[in-house]
Amino acid sequence: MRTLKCSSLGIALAFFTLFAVFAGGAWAEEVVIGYTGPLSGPAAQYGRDCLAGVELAVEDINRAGGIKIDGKAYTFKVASYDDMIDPTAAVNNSRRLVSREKAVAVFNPVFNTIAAMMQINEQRGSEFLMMAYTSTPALDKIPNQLTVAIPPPFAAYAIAFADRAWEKGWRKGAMVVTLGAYGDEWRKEFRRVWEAKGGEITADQPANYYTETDFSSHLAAALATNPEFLLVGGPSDPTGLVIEQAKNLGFKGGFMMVDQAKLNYIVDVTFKGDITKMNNVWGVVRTLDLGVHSETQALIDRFVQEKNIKVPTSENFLNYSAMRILAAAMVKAGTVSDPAKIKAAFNEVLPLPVEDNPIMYVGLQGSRLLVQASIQFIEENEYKTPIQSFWWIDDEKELQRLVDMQPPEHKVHRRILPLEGYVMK
Amino acid sequence: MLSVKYLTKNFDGLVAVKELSFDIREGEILAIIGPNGAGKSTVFNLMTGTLAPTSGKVFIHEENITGLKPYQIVKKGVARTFQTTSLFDQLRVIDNMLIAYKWRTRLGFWNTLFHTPAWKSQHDQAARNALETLDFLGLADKALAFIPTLSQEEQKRLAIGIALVCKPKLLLLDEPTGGLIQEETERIALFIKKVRDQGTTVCIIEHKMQMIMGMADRIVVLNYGQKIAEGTPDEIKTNQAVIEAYLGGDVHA
Amino acid sequence: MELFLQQVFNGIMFGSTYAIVALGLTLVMGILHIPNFAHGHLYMLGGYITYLFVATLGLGYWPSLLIAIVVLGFVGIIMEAVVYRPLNEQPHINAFIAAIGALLVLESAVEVIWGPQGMRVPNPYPHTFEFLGIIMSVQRLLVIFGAILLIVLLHLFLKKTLTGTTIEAVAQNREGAMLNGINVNRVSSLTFFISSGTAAVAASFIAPIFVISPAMGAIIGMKAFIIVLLGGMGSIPGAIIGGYFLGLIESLGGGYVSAAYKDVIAFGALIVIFSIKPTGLFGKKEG
Amino acid sequence: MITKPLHTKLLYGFILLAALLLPLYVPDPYMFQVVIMSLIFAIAVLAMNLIIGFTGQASLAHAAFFGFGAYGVAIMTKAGISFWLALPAAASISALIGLIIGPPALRTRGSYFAIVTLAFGVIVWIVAGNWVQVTGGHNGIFGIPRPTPIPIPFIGAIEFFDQPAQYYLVLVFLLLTLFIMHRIVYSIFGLTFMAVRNNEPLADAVGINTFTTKLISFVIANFFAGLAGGLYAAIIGAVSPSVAAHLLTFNFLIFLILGGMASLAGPVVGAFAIPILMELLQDLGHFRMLFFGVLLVATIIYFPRGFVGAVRQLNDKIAARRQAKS
Repeated sequence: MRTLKCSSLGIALAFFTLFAVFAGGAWAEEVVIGYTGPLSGPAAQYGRDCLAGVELAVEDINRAGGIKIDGKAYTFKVASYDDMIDPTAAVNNSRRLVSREKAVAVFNPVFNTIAAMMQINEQRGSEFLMMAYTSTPALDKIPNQLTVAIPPPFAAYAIAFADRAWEKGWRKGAMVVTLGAYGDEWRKEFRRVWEAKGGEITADQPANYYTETDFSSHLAAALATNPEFLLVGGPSDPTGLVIEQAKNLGFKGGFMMVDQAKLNYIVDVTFKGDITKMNNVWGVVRTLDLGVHSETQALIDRFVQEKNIKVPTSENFLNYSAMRILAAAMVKAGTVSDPAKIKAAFNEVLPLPVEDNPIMYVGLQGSRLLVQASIQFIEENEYKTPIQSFWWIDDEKELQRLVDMQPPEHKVHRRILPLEGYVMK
Repeated sequence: MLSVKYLTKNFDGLVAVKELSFDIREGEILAIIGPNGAGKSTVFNLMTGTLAPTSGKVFIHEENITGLKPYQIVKKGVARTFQTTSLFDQLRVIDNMLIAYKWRTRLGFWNTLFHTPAWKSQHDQAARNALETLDFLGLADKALAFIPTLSQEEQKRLAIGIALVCKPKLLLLDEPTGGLIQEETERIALFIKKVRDQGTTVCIIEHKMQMIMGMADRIVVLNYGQKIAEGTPDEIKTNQAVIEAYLGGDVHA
Repeated sequence: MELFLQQVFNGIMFGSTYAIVALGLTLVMGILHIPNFAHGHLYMLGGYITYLFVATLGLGYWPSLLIAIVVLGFVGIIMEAVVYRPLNEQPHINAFIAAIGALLVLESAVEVIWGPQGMRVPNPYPHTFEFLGIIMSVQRLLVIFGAILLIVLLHLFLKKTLTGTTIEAVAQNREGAMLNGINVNRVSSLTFFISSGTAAVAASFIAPIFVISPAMGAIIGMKAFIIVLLGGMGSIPGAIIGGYFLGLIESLGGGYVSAAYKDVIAFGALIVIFSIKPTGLFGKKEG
Repeated sequence: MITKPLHTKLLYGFILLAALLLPLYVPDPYMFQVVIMSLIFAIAVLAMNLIIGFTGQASLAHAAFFGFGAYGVAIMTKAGISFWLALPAAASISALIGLIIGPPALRTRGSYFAIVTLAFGVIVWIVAGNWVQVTGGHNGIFGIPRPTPIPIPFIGAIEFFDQPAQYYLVLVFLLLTLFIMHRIVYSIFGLTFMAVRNNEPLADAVGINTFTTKLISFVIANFFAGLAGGLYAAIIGAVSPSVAAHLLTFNFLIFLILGGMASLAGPVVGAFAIPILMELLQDLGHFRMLFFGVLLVATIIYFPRGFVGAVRQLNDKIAARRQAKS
């Protein structure tokens, strides 16, 4: 009886499949997008934010009917696994995503794990596109044909901060930045840029923002050198605490935050909307000013409603963008399975129409996607107009071309702050 | 062969052993007796390097061994047992013997790793020796047994065997029959005599007077860490100081 | 000079937290011989319980603190009964593994319930003032004096009450206490209640000044472990002195030598101390 | 000394055969990857077993020594030194550091030794993250070359780019480690380790220099921890401070205890079973570590001697039942 049931079910299934194959484009095929990152442990919030961006993009694309290649429709599915920033786990997850689930691209948001994944993503027979969400410039120095780095290199932010600080007449700064790969490089880079200008770093007191609960001794040591500004930052919540503790210790100068910390998150969550507590703080542009307000606001609302994220950040947005670009590149390349061809198509599809993607990605150079690094200031208790810095160009004509691509209603200041090693000749 | 000279040990101001001197002569059975807390075990611990004396010295054949570590003193031919039966109770009987034989061999890491000719011969020699000693102990058929399966008497015997396997010149026994019934005690006593007859000098700490009187050639009596008498069993039996020390105490424990 | 005083002040405040957390742990390790490596995670949970009652349910700070003590106390009792009691006869290393299991449960449970992001408990006493050039806040002073009060209360409890002396009796001689009709299991539960409760106090004191996160327990748990061994297992003065010592070393070492290597200084000092005195500063020989 | 019964020998022979033929039937690169990593971990856990399981000294600096091996190979091979030279050199460096840190650390006993080694491990981890010139800081060292190809006359060379070659490389080292561990454990030399674990005063009294014995065990264990770390660096291709973190030590410890201490099969079983379990648990999403924690506590309560202990217990039970029947 049982075998009869099974075999009849099998026959039915076979017929069904046959029918589906014959029917061709009428049935959408699912393309798997892989994600591995910290979904538990200290960096889980960061990992989940990045994942949410990819997921929402996939949901949006699927809602619009997926993508069509040669008349055949494809929808997307995200398969995600936790790696807790362990390279072994990240490599295992990538193998699983690629060999079991046939993922063609895998997202990962931490340099340490990306570095291990880049050892296997070009292996013949199991290639995949490494979608690397890391602003660490070290990534650009690893030769790899199948990597796409999503955010701007953080050196671009360092230069932009240093530039404005110098203009303001500040000369002495101190640093209380998070420990770790990312924070270490930020400190090193900012010191390099600042000292090149002739400025002085009076104190460097890194602290582990993930495990430390009190920063007063770091701050006391830093403030004792009478700096005009403090470079701080790591995850947003402790960064807010650092700023509060520094102000409590009587510091009246300015703050700059590394790109991991988010202005609007700290204002809205840490300080419950009290912007006065964040006065004189500079940081990466708030989410709303990433693109044209109307489009951006719509996307923010969707993150809030559909992904249950209280205060969407650039982690959500940039990963969202990257996924949209990836889908568009697949269409252009005419394949959902050849990572090399898909990567080659990136430059042809950029920039995307603004209604698909509010962030102005304009191209791909080497492994790095090109997008301006925008910083913003909270002064006189309000968000000021952001400054976009273009870090991969060094002439006005190119700037004009790029500005013309942007929707005119996007209100920003623009600067050319070329970054060594990134300027195309 | 072994002499103790003016040995003193203080524990946090408490005097456990005071100015103690005595000799152990080749081929004899010397007993050290005394009431509870007289410092008998402490004397053993001082002689074998487990404790460092506050002052005084220990000699073997004129060689000063004070301050040496226990494992070094073993190599001078002095083996000991502990008051509570002390064995490698997670291992088998034969393993216990082999471990005790280890220092006589050169079975180190490299020899073991490469199974050199030296390893082979010494390994065989160790096994042979262990089995011979087990035979002597009457435990040959238990060679592969695990310790917890042995009877208490067998464990006591094995504890002496571990000390014997390297054929020491001097054997120090700390209450080898503690906790045993009369019959078992007698068997152990006979066994100890057999050990002495094979040419090993024995020094024994014991509570059981009857057994000691029948076995020892000479007796040293301690009280409050000091020697109060020394002599043959007959001399000790009649010694006034000894009788006083044991007065109220249980002579036949 | 002002900087030095400021760092000393900070060090004393850190030290107060360390001392309270280590105090709870030294009771468990000294009396029950349980290497409760999850102690820091109990502290973390204490922070979240405070958060639950202060921020989510809107209760006052002090009532929430009391509730946190009781809740954590019972969590401790459950942990002892479920995790450690079945392991009484096993080697220490097994209990250590069980502790790792327990801390994984606590950390991921908190992560599942409250999420992985850091959170803040509203500060009941945010006022700051300057004294001798040192900037202080009322809450920070509360941590320092609260810790002293707690230590005194605990001392009185252990020395002057019948229950307290029972605990000490078990600490000195477990078998003997059992023969004297002391219910050792009850004492174990009680010890865990006190130990977890004090961890909750430390967390409640600290929560309004800092960010609470699921990961906050790991490092302080390890430090408490080290303080306890440094001060001698079961030694209350050892835990207190060790706690303040570590707090000051970190604060001064971090401020004057290198912030990145601050833990190296503390842990290095530990290794040096142990290699000179293998049983810790106030340690008896381990049985 | 203990000769294994025939069916056990057959079982081991079968496992060896299955291992040698694995590339023929392993379903996909994912499973293959998990197996390769487990082989490496098995080496590290066997080493840990020597110092903790057999010698009874709870060294919690194990990952630090794994890290010395990993960083050693990473730095040397990036400087152009052949992997075949770098690997033994890195393992030896690891052993040498053990020889230096051993004497002060081994002055302490029991829990104190555990905490001193833990502190040493934490220091190594912090230094690995901050000594940028040597270790590359928290970014670590990446783009580590694969093991240098072995030239074979007339045929070409064995290269280590694909999984089968990496697998056999690691398998050979695991078998070598098992062989050496077997020689040590089933010898009078190895018995002295167990003597120290079992009864230190008695070991001392029967002529064993317990301090030296512990030190030798520590150094050998650290050599193999370094070896495993070196292999890890070459296979994964990127090292960062996480290879030296105490969390990795705890992982090894979990593998060891749940596999079964003081046996040679236990560490290997643990190094396979736990990572595979963790892979299966991926489907639980956010509840993964919660579940794992509960499982860990339950296992340690109900199977305190790990997998090997449980099998032994089962065997004894079956034997007892048979005896009762006959």
